[in-house]
Order: sequence, then structure tokens, then C-alpha cells
Amino acid sequence: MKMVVAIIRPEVLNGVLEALFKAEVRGLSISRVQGHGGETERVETYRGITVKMELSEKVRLEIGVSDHFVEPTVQTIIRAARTGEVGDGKIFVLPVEKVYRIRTGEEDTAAVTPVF
Amino acid sequence: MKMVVAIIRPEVLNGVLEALFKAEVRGLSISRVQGHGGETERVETYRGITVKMELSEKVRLEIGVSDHFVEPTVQTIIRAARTGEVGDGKIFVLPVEKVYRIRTGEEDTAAVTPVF
Amino acid sequence: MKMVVAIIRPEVLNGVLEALFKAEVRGLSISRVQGHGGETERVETYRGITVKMELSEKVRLEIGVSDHFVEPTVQTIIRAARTGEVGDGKIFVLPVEKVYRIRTGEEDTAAVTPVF
Amino acid sequence: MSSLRKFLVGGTTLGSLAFAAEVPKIDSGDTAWMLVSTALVLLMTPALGFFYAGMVRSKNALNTIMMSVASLGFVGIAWAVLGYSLSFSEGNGWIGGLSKAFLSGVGLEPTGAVVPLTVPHVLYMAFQATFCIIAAALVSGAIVERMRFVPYLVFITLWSLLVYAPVAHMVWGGGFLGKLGAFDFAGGTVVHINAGIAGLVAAMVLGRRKDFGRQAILPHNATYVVLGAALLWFGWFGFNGGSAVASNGLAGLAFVNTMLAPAATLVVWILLDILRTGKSTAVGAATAIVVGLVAITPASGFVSPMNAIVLGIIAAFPSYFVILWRAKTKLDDSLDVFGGHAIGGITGALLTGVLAQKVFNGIGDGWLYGNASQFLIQLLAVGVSIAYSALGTFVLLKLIGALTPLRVPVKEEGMGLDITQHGEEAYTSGEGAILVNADPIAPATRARAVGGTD
Amino acid sequence: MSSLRKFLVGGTTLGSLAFAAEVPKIDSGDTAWMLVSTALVLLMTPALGFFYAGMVRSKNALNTIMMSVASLGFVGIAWAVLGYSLSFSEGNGWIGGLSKAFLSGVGLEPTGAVVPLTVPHVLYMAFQATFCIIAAALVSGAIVERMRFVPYLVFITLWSLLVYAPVAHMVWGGGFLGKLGAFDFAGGTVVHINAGIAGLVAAMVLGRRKDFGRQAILPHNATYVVLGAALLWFGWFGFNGGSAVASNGLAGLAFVNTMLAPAATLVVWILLDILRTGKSTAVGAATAIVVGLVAITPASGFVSPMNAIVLGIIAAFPSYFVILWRAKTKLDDSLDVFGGHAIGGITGALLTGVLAQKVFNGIGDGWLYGNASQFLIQLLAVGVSIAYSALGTFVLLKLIGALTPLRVPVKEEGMGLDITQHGEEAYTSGEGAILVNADPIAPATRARAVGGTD
Amino acid sequence: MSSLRKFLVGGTTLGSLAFAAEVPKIDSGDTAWMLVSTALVLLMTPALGFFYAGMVRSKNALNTIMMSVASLGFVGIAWAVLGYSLSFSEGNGWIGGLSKAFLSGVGLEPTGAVVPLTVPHVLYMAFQATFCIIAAALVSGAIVERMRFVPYLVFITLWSLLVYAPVAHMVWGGGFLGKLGAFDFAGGTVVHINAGIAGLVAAMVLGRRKDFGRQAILPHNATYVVLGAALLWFGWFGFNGGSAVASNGLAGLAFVNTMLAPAATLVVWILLDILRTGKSTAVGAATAIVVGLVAITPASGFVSPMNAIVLGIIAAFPSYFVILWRAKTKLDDSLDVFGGHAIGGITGALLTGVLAQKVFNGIGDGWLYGNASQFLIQLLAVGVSIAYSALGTFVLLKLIGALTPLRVPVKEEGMGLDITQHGEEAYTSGEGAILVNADPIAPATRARAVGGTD
Ligand SMILES: Nc1ncnc2c1ncn2[C@@H]1O[C@H](COP(=O)(O)OP(=O)(O)O)[C@@H](O)[C@H]1O
Ligand SMILES: Nc1ncnc2c1ncn2[C@@H]1O[C@H](COP(=O)(O)OP(=O)(O)O)[C@@H](O)[C@H]1O
Ligand SMILES: Nc1ncnc2c1ncn2[C@@H]1O[C@H](COP(=O)(O)OP(=O)(O)O)[C@@H](O)[C@H]1O
Repeated sequence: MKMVVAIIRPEVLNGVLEALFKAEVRGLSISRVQGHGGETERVETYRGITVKMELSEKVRLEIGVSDHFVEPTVQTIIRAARTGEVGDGKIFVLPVEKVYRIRTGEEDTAAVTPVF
Repeated sequence: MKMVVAIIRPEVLNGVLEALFKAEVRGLSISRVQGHGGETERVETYRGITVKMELSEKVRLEIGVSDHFVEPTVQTIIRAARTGEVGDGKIFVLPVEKVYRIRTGEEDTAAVTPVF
Repeated sequence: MKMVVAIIRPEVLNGVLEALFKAEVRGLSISRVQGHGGETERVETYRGITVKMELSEKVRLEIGVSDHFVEPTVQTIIRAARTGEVGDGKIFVLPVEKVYRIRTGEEDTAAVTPVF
Repeated sequence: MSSLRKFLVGGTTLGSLAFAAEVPKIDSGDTAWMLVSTALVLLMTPALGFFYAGMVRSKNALNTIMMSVASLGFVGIAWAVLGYSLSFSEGNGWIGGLSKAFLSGVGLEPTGAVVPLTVPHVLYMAFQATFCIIAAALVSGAIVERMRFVPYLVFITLWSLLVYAPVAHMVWGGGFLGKLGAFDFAGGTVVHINAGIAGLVAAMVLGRRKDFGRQAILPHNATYVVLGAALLWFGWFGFNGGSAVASNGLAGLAFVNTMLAPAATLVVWILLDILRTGKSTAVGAATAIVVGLVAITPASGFVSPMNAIVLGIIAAFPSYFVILWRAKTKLDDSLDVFGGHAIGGITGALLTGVLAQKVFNGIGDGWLYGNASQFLIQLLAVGVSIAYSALGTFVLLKLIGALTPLRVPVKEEGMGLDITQHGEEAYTSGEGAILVNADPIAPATRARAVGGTD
Repeated sequence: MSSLRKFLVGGTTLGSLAFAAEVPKIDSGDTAWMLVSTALVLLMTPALGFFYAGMVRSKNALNTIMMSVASLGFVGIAWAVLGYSLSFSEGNGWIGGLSKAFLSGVGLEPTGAVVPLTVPHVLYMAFQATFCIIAAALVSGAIVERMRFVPYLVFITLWSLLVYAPVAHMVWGGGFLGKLGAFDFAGGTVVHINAGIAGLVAAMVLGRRKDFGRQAILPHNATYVVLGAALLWFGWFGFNGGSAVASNGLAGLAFVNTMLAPAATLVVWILLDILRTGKSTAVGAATAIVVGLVAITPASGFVSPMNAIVLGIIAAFPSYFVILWRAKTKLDDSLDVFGGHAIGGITGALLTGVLAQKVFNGIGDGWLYGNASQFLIQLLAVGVSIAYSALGTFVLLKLIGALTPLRVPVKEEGMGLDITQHGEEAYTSGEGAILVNADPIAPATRARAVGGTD
Repeated sequence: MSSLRKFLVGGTTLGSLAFAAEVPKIDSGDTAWMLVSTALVLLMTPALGFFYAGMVRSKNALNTIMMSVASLGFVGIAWAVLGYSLSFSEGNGWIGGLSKAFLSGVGLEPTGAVVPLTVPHVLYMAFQATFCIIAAALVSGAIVERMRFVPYLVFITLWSLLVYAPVAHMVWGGGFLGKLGAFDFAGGTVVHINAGIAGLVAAMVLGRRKDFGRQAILPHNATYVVLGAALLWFGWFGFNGGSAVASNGLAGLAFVNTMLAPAATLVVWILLDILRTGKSTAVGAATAIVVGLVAITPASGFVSPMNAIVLGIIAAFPSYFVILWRAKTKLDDSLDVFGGHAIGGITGALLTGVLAQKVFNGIGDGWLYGNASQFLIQLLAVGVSIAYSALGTFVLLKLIGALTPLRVPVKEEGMGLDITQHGEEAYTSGEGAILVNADPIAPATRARAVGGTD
């Protein structure tokens, strides 16, 4: 089991989700994060106070997948999330030792296989 | 050291927290996430635009625990978070190489043992 | 490659960011979390309902770094985030198996080396 | 005229009496003030929506606002069609007749329903409509976060006709409480005690929210609570000041009292908060303003400005401690409609009987100024309206509940009523929302999934 | 006077006619009501800003509000300098002259531009200004989330002079539509059809948002939509009630109709929602209120209160279904300015020709009361204003677009207009914001970075 | 009467003079306008709360709103009990006496404190109260995010009596500045310069926020800033228009100027923003509206509408650049009370002395119209009020600070004042909130914990 953590642009999220669903990836969690990378900084002004915004809005996907599913998942994300401009984000693959499905107590691969 | 990452329903959060505290788990961080799994989709309507909400509100717990604490922690969560309906969420256990307590610089198990 | 996950106080965030940038750490993602640890609880009152707030606002940093960068990154955070009072937070170092840069498809160390 | 005068002493038509004997002509100044007052009172209902919505969890924010907004539609139309007639046309001591149904005979001539006025009749009707609308909306605070929307709509519409209209008739429309000489300048009894008791009964009939007492249910946006209270105060100047139905000294008196009494309640409430916990809450301050406004409502045209301050000070105590106490009970009157409106209204109605001063109101004195009987009349009016409101509300809810469930299923309560009753969310970033007319993701492939992720 | 009377039947100056023959003296009551009305209508423009801003994504919330706020400045000043004269000074059938430019001759004497009044001339000018300001702001709803701010400023300023002023002159300022006897009590044609059609044209000229039809674009804050609608309703009492330019029976009539018609539309809308999907949305309720208000606007001083309810009921249907249908098309009239204001305005203008009743308005009957020709006149006025507004708006936008791009670059559309056009965010926690005058992080070190993280 | 007239030229009582010689009878139109005006000005204080709260960080939002709300209570009651008397009863050139303390002699008869009026005396008192309330609340903008709430309550209450009341007396209540002929129609000197200078002094006495200059402190909700500004503008029509204390031509003039001047300031501010950075901010636009309103306040009943536009244009510059400059200094006048209110007020007060026109105000000309001495009088009034306000505020704060710390501890400043001063949060989801009366987690087990997690 692996955990795929992807940081992507908010504007590509819906496309990425659709691509993932098409690629049979059905379970995932997302959260809003703010990222700093090579992006050009935004300058904002509030009553004479000028600030550089060092952080840009990003979305973080967290997807627990079986080992053989890592590659398709990663490639799907890369394809759907790429705009080619600085700031597209990163994907990290982390090892996972155990997975449980809370509803049933099932473990590992069974825990991430859809049951209907 | 392990990192227990649990995705649970927001409505069970308070119960899970209480159960964890009772089980001596005192350090954790939570964040709001949105999850997609086998849940039935919600349909919303805005001035003639109908949308399926593919994501539901979830809460993500992140708990760094010593190895022998993994099992009790996981079982406590499963017990307190289970409703039996689709959407109860998942628990992932990830390996951790090192832990530091920022306040003292302590490392590893010491870093997650309460000091009063 | 490692993933450094740090939970810090919101009020030290800007200082930590500056310190990290000075230490050549240029890529990271942050998110707001709520943490529970040894902090004293806050009591709030709403129309006769008294509640203990078990969670305090924290910021979670997630930084993917090459192996030899782990130590400087961790030390920088510890230095900049420490106030000495309970609640300063924790740092976790997790193993990472693979990193991709979405924009270019580059992998691993190349994926986290700045290109200009 | 003098017999009319007698049985109308406690009504909103009071202010017009000075003119009653004169030419029944439209006065542009009086009309200007009544136009404004009516607009102000109408604004109070959405203001109440914000006051209430700020106090619920964000998953129920829209439902809570909609409970107020819907009253503007359903109760507003019911009032024009039937309610005004039931309240203000000739009938018996308890309820009016149907002679003014569908606004028949309600035109532009300068008159009210009972006495001549210097403003168009249709405007007087509209002014009264706004009272009925907000009274119905007030009740919703007791049963937020759990009631199905359709039965709610049925409930407030019928409540406005079967509970509000009779009480309004009894006190203001020529009914027996008005004839007895009960003082209710702007609706302490008719609006606040009535709605407050209805809220209490509704909370008991509906039952507790599933999380009540088991989980902390906190105001999702305390700034909305303050915004609502501020706009309520603003609108209340029309509520009380407009109840003079003229732009004269009496209107000025009612207006000023509406400024001073809640100011006094606010000061006391902040000090009580600080003495008790060291911290004064904003939700508390907003509550204090509303309690002060409720309490001065029946008294506003009857007492002196300094006595309005006294009344505002006194009124803080019962509501403050009832709200504190209620939180410890099993009664889920969710937003304290009882503690705020019933208790505040009762305090105000009784103190009106104590502090009224003929030199200010031109009608009669209260206990403190030698006329103890006024206090007894007030007590009677309070008792009658409590009894009628409790009974009417109870029967009505039980009847509706016999036809259709009043509450949402527990699971929907967990999801929040915004999604389940209104199909939308108060705040959303649109993430994960897929357009239904966009390419659907083929559902067939779903069954095939193996070993992937779910 | 009688010839004046004839060609002014359909104007905001209607209410003043009763006084026209009398002493031209300031009446304190009339003036009080016009002072209030003007303030109320002015408030409508920021209210519109919230109504609109709630419906866009949070990254465009400030830009959307600023589109309304800017109109208060740019259109307000343009009106004083030129617009009032072009609308209300003597000219030809289509447009006024320059005799009142720079407010020359607009003083404190009790008169309007066309007939004597009982309020200061300068106040009448200000009252009319608020109409022009909100008309321009209304257009913005069709083109939110994509238009550059500077061309927008140029557009609304010129639109107020070249499109709004002529239509106002035609109908109210002594132009040919008013002379023909078109009924437009408070601006169904001048304001709502005009702005609604301008919005439609602007949406077509600007083109669709990049995400339109591809992604769900949801209201980021539905409570703001309700707040905006509530304040719009509140302000609309000045809009319609103030159009009597006096505090009299007519003002009362217009006021009450402004309360009842949207209440009726709201009821119907909620029921339609429930019948269609089982759920009644809050955004829908807010929309219903605005549609009902738009529809009653031209009729408010012409029809009876019960007919206002009928009008409100009928008006719900066309707008409801046009908005439903629009969502399925490729037309990105983002916030349904066409469906709400043009359709609502047309419905109202035509129904005015049907439901008008001389016994209420003192001027003339509609079709239902035997005067079918009024309906034809209304049809003509609607047609002329649609044609003029469409043409004028189109030419104006094309001209501006020839000089400078109207739209932000696609990438900036993705980032949101708040950051790119205004350099700020609506909601921010300040995280990651580095003061520019604080120690800069030496940029030289940047190049040196190797093997770390980026 | 004529001697009265002389020393009252610059007062809010100006408008009533026309009637002074006539029958002292309540006029329903004048009263209607004053009722409305008083309600409008009262609304300004919570509006200010939102204007201010939007600009602070969310952890201090409630505290900032409460600083305004509390003024409605504490200053409101202090005014009725003592402040009105100190301001408006007979005394010496600097301060009034105690003859009207506890509202003695303030009844329903048509009079003001100094000259006869056509509105109830008690209403005039209430109108003046709203000015004092907002003046005190304005000061809070300079010291948000760091002052303890209890000393703040003491401060504003005493400030209203010891600083506001004397200045009001000097200018409006029969004091020496009024007698000298200073023009201050609606409080440029009494309210805005006074509060602006008090804010400056308070910011200096309190000291900088711990994060000031070290961290970017951004407005947590810019839409609230706009909402506040919109409601302030709305209320300001009562502030300035109501200062005629009648519903007449003068009220119309003041009203229209209150519309045009901020519109002009808004246009200039947006253009300055665009010229300087290419982007016009919403916070800037909201600020512009307030600055324009402040500047026209003293002039509103003295200058022509076109001159109001000129004044609005000019007034943009000093405040714009002072605010820019202030941000670069070490002075933490957090929300620019000095740059907005003191500078705006001074600009307005001086320009009143330049642009006043007897043909509009009936009293006297300014420098531009040949009366240079008026400018000198204005200069003197400005100087006196600056000096008095600075001294009074300084002494008062030092005294309170000697008894109890004015600031929260640094750690509490970090946590935010909402939690530490009010025990609640502005926005909360309730996560992790444990009911205190629910089963407590046994604290005894705590010590036992070993090797688990913390
Ligand atoms: N080392 C890292 N650890 C965690 N997140 C990162 C890291 N580097 C970049 N990110 C995330 O990816 C986003 C885009 O990265 P950036 O380096 O700007 O883009 P690119 O990959 O196109 O060069 C950042 O805003 C941040 O959220
Ligand atoms: N593979 C996964 N990776 C990450 N999060 C997941 C994954 N699968 C499910 N989740 C999270 O768990 C939630 C519930 O999962 P779901 O599959 O619907 O429930 P169940 O486990 O009861 O079958 C989802 O909303 C999502 O947040
Ligand atoms: N075991 C843990 N797993 C995850 N997060 C933790 C853990 N322990 C503490 N934290 C986070 O660190 C924050 C501070 O921890 P705490 O134990 O109070 O401070 P200290 O490290 O100074 O003793 C907590 O609020 C929580 O967010």
C-alpha cells in the first residue's frame, strides 16, 4: 500500500477528479493548502501596506492505493494537472504499513477495494 | 514511531476525541478535508444549475504514536467512528523515521511522551 | 527523499517561513490544523453554555526534502518555532519513495531542485 | 369618540387619538413617518434571520434564514387575504370578522381599522402586517436545526391566522383585553409574549435536537448575531415609534425610550457577564439589546425616558438568569425565544403597569403613580395571552404533526438542513461539484473496479 | 397644466400633480419622505453589490462589489455634471438639453425639472441620481468574473449618459413615450428593462467565462445573496414609494404594493421550487423577491393592492422558467440580469397596462378595466426601450473594446479578479504575507540553491 | 432672537432658525425627518463596528465590534444622565451646567436646548446622543487588537463626558467657538477632529501592537469593510441632513451634499489608486467614502452642491497621502482614525471657511466669496478642538492607566482578544468543543500516561 500525496492547482481540481474517477480511483481525500514554490509572488496593497504573498492557494490530494495502482494514479494526476507553468505542484509517494476501513474493520487491500 | 492518519465523519469527531483521550492518546492534530468514496452523491441546485457534490466533509486526524500504541489507537478510532454506513472513512498507518518536540528539542518517543 | 511534517503555532509561521527561505528551503505547503496537546484549555461561554476548547489553532508545514537537507530543515524549524511554552508543536520525518514535479514529470531529487 | 377612546387605550392607534376629532385628512408628516416605520419593521424580519442564523451551525444557516424570509411571503399574503380582517375588523371580544378579507374596503382614505387616522388605511394595514410577519418568524428560533420546511410553512401561515390574529384582536382590534384597558403600546403582549410562548411550546412538541446536551453547538458566525441585533434595533424604532401612528410628541417619546431602554439593558448585561466570568460576550451583548427592546415595547409610549432606563436595567435580570438556567435544563428552546421574548415581554408588560405616567402618555398612570389596578389589568392580559398562545400553538402543531412528520430524519439532521431541505450550502467553494449536464462519468465502469482504491 | 398632465402620466412626477396647481411651497412631510426615499434608493446599490457578490466565487467577491460601489462614484458625479440635464431638461422627444448641466438652476426651490413640486429641486435631482446609479450597477451582474475594471468604469459612466439618460428622458423627462401616455411609475422600463437588456448585450459582447459550462460555479456565500435581497427590498420602498414625490395616498399605495407583490412572488417561487425538486433554495427565494420587486415597479402607483398580489403571482412564472432555461444555454448572463430584470420588467410593464385602475391612480385604466389601448402603449414603450438599450449598449461596448481589451487575460480570470484588478483578497488570514518594507530575503542567494527543496 | 442667531450660526440648530420666530409647535414633517435621522445615526455605530472589524484579524473581530456596540450602551446612558446637560445646558464658554442632568426638563415640548424647535425636545436630545456615541466609538479604531475591554469601557464613558461634551458645548451648546461664529454644520470639529485626535493620542499612549511592522496584518474580511462603509453612508444622511433639525430646503441641501461629496472623493481615490499601482482596492474605496463623508460634514449645510463636489475632490488628497505615509511610520494608529477623521475633518472644516456661500446657507460667505475672516475663525476652532481633545484624551488615558493596565498581556494579544476578553470566537465550527457539563474526562488518569502520545 502506498499513499499518494499530490499538491495541485485549485483550478485543475475538477479535471483531476474526473480523470481519477475515469481511471478507477474512487477513494481520496482533498484539502486546501497554501504552497510556496517557484511561483512569482503576488503583491497586494492594504491602505499603504504593501505585502508580498509568498503563498499561493493549492489543493492537496491524499490517495491510499494498492501498490500496482501507484503508477496509473500518478500518471493520471500528472496528465490532468499539468499546465506547463511554474506552480503546477508535486506528487509524493509514501509507504503505508497498514490500512483499515472503519466501517467494516477490513484491512489493507480489502480496505481500499470498493464494495457495493 | 508511526503516524496514524484517520479520515472520519465530522459528526463523530467529538466522540472520537473523547475516546482517544480516555485511551491516553493526548497529542494529535486534526484538519477538515473533503472526501470522495462510495458515499451517495448529494445533488444541489443553484438557479437552474444542478450539480452533484462528489465530495463530502470529513475530518482528518493525524496522530504520531510510539509503535506499541498503534494498535490501541487504531482500535479506539474504529470503535468510536463506526456508524456502519458507507462513508465511515479509512485509517492509514505510515512509518515515521524521526520525531522532534519543538519546545525542548527532544526526539522520538520522548517527544511524544507527555511532560507536566 | 523525506517528508518533513511540522506542526507549529500560527503566530510563528511568518518567522519560520523566513528562516526556511534563508536556509534555502524553497518548496513547501502549509495548512491550518487544530491540535490537541498539553496546552491549557480555553473556556468559552455562549449564552450559558460553557465549553472547553480542546483544540488550538496550529499550522502544519509539509516539506519534501532531499535526505541531506532533512537535518538543516528540522533545525531551522526548531529554532524559529520555539517559544519554550507548552504547545510549540512537533516535527515528524517520514520516508518518501518517490517525488514527481507535475510541470515537467521530473522525478525525485530533480523534482525538488529549483529551476529558474 | 370618548367611548372608543376608552377601549383603545392600550393600542397602536393611541397616537392618532389626538387627531381623531379633527379633520380626517392625510397628514404628509404622519404619513412619511408611517411609510418609514413600515419599511423599518419589514427589515426586522430578515434581520432576525441573521440574528438567528449566526447562532446555528453553518450547515443550518440557510434553513434558519429561510424560516424568517418565508414568513415575509406566506404570512404577508395570509395577512392581506385574511389576517388583517380577523385582527382588525369588527367581530366579538376574541376575534374579528371577515368584513375586511381580501382587503375589501381597505383603500387610500385616511383611517385605521378602528379609529380615523391621518395616514392611508392601506398603509396602516401594511404596518400591522409587518408585526404579524415578524411574530411568526420569531417562533422559529425555538425549533431551528430540526424542523421540516414544508410543515413549517403550513405552521406559520396558520399560526398567523389562528393564534396571532385573535391575540391582536383582543388587545388592539376592539377585543376584550383592549376594552379592559390593557396597555400594550407596540406589542409586548401581542407579539413578544405570544411568540415567546409559542416558541416554548413548539420546542417541547418538536423535541430536542439530536446533539443537544451531548455536543457543544456553537454560533457559527457571531458577527451575524451582532449584525442582526443592530438591524433589529434600527427597525425597532419603526416598531415602537411607528406605533404612535403619527409623527408627534408621542412618537418621539416611544422612539427615545426605544433608544434608552436597550442601552441600559446592554450596560447591565455586560456588567453581569464581567462580574460572573470576567468576560463579556458579543452574543450576550446582542441578546441584551434584543431583550431591552422587547421589554420596552409595551411601555414605550407610556413611560418617561428616565423610567425607560430603569425598565431597561430591571429587564436585564430575569432574561439573563432564565437564559443561563435554560441552558442547564433539558429544554431545547434552541435560541432562547422563551428567555428573550416571553420573559422580556412579560417583564415589560408588567413594568408598564408599574411605571406608566399619565403626564407622558395622556391616558393613565401605573402602580408607582398611584394606580395599582393597571398592574392587575396587565397581569390579566399577560395571563390570557400566555394561555391562548400556548393552547393554540400546541393544538396547531399536533394537528400538523398528525398529517406529516414535523422533524427531519436523524440522518438528515446530521447532514444539516441546508442540504436536505434547500439543496444548497451557505458557504461553498464549489470544489468537487460536478455539473450534471457535463459528461457524466459512466456508471457502468463502476462495478468493474477491483483492487484499486475506493 | 393640463397639457403637462397629459404627457406626464407615466412619470415619477405623478404624485406631485395634485399639488401642481397649488402653492409651490416646500412641504415638510413630503420633503421628509423624499429625503428618506433618496437615502433608501442609494443604499440599494451596495445592497446589489452584496446580492451579486454572494453569487460569485470568493476570488471575485470584491471585484463584484466594486462594480456596484464604483457606480456610486462615477455615475453619481456624471449625473450631477451632465446626466440630469440630458434626462430632465428641455430637449427633443429623445434626449434633453444642456441647460441644467453642472446643476445650473438646480437649487433649493420647491420644484422638479418638469412640474412644480413640494420638495427642494436639488433633492429631486438626487432622488433621480440614485436611479441612474443603480441601473448602471445592475448591468454588471451579466459580466462579472471577467471584465477589466478600467474599461468597466468607462463603460458605466458613458452608459449612464448615452443609454440611461435618453430612455429616462423619453419616458419621464418630457420625451415622446411619456407624451404618448406610457405608464412607468418607478422605472420598470427606464431602469429594469433598460439594464436587463444592456446586461444581455454585454454578456454576449464579453463572451462566456472560461469555466462556464465546464465547471460548477457556485455562490460562495448564499447568506450575502439574502442580505442583499433584504436590503434591496428595504430600499425599494424608497424606489417605488418615493416615486410619488410626495407623502400621500399615492405613496402609500405604491409602498404597500411594493410589500405585497414580492411577497406573492416569493410564495409562488418557493412552491415552484418545492414542486419541481422538493427543495426550496435560499438563492431562489432571494431571486424571487427581486423579481417581484422589479415587476411591481412600473405598476406600483397604478394598481390596487390585491392586483399587486396578482401581478406578483404571475410575474414569478416567466422569470422562473427563463432563468431555468438560460442555465441550459450557452449564454453566460452570469447572474441572470436578463431573466430577472428584463423579463421581470417586461412582465411588469405589460401587466401595468392590464391591471391599472383609475380609481386607484386617478389617471387611467388598463385593459382589464376597459382600456385596451393602454396595453398597446405599454408594448410600444417596452419595444422602444429594448431596441434603444440593445443598440446603444452594443455600440458603446464595441467602441470601448476597440480601444482597450474588455476582458482580463484567461490566466488572470483563473486567479480571480480580486487579486488581479484590485490587488487584495476578500477574506484572508494574512498567512504567508510578507511586509515589503521588512528585511527582504536576499535574492542573490537564490541562484546558489542546489539539491535542496523548491 | 437675533443675538442667539449670531452665536449659533455654526450649529446643528441652524435649520430651525427659520421657524424660531414662528409658533413653537411640533411639525409632523420635521419630526418625521428627525425620527428617521436619529435612527440613521444610531445605525452608524454598529456600521462602524463592521467597518472596523473587517480590517482586523479574525481573532479580534468580535472585540472590535464590541468596542462600537458597547458605546451604544455606556455612552448612551452617560449622555442621558449627564452628557446632554454638560453639552447643551447653560454653563460657561467651555462647558455646560447640570440643569438638564437626568433629563430634567427634557420633555415632549417642541424645543431644543438652545433655541425653539418644531420637534420634541426629547428627540433632539436623542439625536445629539447618537453623535456622542459614534464619536466615542470612532476612537477605538486607533487602538484595536490590544486594549483591555474594561478600561476601554471606562475610557469611552469618561471621554464622552470630559472631552466630547465640552467640545460640543464650545461649538454648539452656547460656548465660545459658536459665539465666535465657527461653522460646523454637523460635527466636523465636534465629532471627527475630536475623535481623530483622540485616536492619535490613544494610539501613542497605548503603543504599537506586538506584530506591527513585523508582520503583515491584513483585513480578515474586506466585504465587511464595504458593508460598514455602505451603512455609514446611509446613516450619514441622517447625520448631516438631520443636522438641519427640520425637513426643509436646508436639509435637502445638506443631504445632497452628503451624496455628492463622497461620490467625488470615491472617484478621485479610485483614480489615485489606479495611477499609483494600477489597481484600485475595495478597502481604499470604502475608506474614500468615509473620508468624503467626514470632509463634507462641517460644510454640508453651508456650500452649494457643485462646491460639495469640489470639496470631495480636494479632500481625497490629504487623507490619501497621510494614510500612505502613516503606514511607513512607527505610529500604529491601527485603522487610520487620524488620517481618515482628523485629517478629513480638518480639510472639511477649513474648506467650509473657503467655500461657504450665503445664498445657500443664509448665514455667511467663505473666503472664496469674499469673507476671509471666516477661514480664520475656522482655523481657530480647529486649533482649539485639536488642543483640547489631545490634552483631555492624554490625561484621561494616563489616569486610567495608572489604575489598571490598558493593554492585554503580550501572550493574550497573540491569542486574540476575542478569546481572552470575550470568551468566544467570531467564527467557529464547534470542533473540539467539549460541553463542560458533559462527562468530564477523569483528570486523575492524566498522570499515569507513559510512552503514549501527547
Ligand atoms: N518541497 C516541497 N514540499 C512540499 N510542497 C512543495 C514542495 N515544492 C513545491 N511544493 C508545492 O508545489 C507547489 C508548486 O511548486 P513549484 O515549485 O512552484 O512548481 P513547479 O513544480 O512547477 O516548479 C508549491 O506552491 C507548493 O505547494
Ligand atoms: N483510498 C483512499 N484514500 C484516501 N482517502 C480515502 C480513500 N478511500 C476513502 N477515503 C476517505 O474516506 C471517506 C469514506 O470512504 P468510503 O469509501 O466512502 O467509505 P467506506 O470506507 O465506508 O466504504 C471518503 O470520503 C474519503 O475521504
Ligand atoms: N502525537 C502527536 N501527533 C500529532 N500532532 C501532535 C502530537 N502531539 C502534539 N501534536 C501537535 O502539537 C501541538 C502542540 O503539542 P503539545 O504537546 O501541546 O506541545 P509541546 O510539544 O510543547 O509539549 C498540538 O496542539 C498538536 O497540534
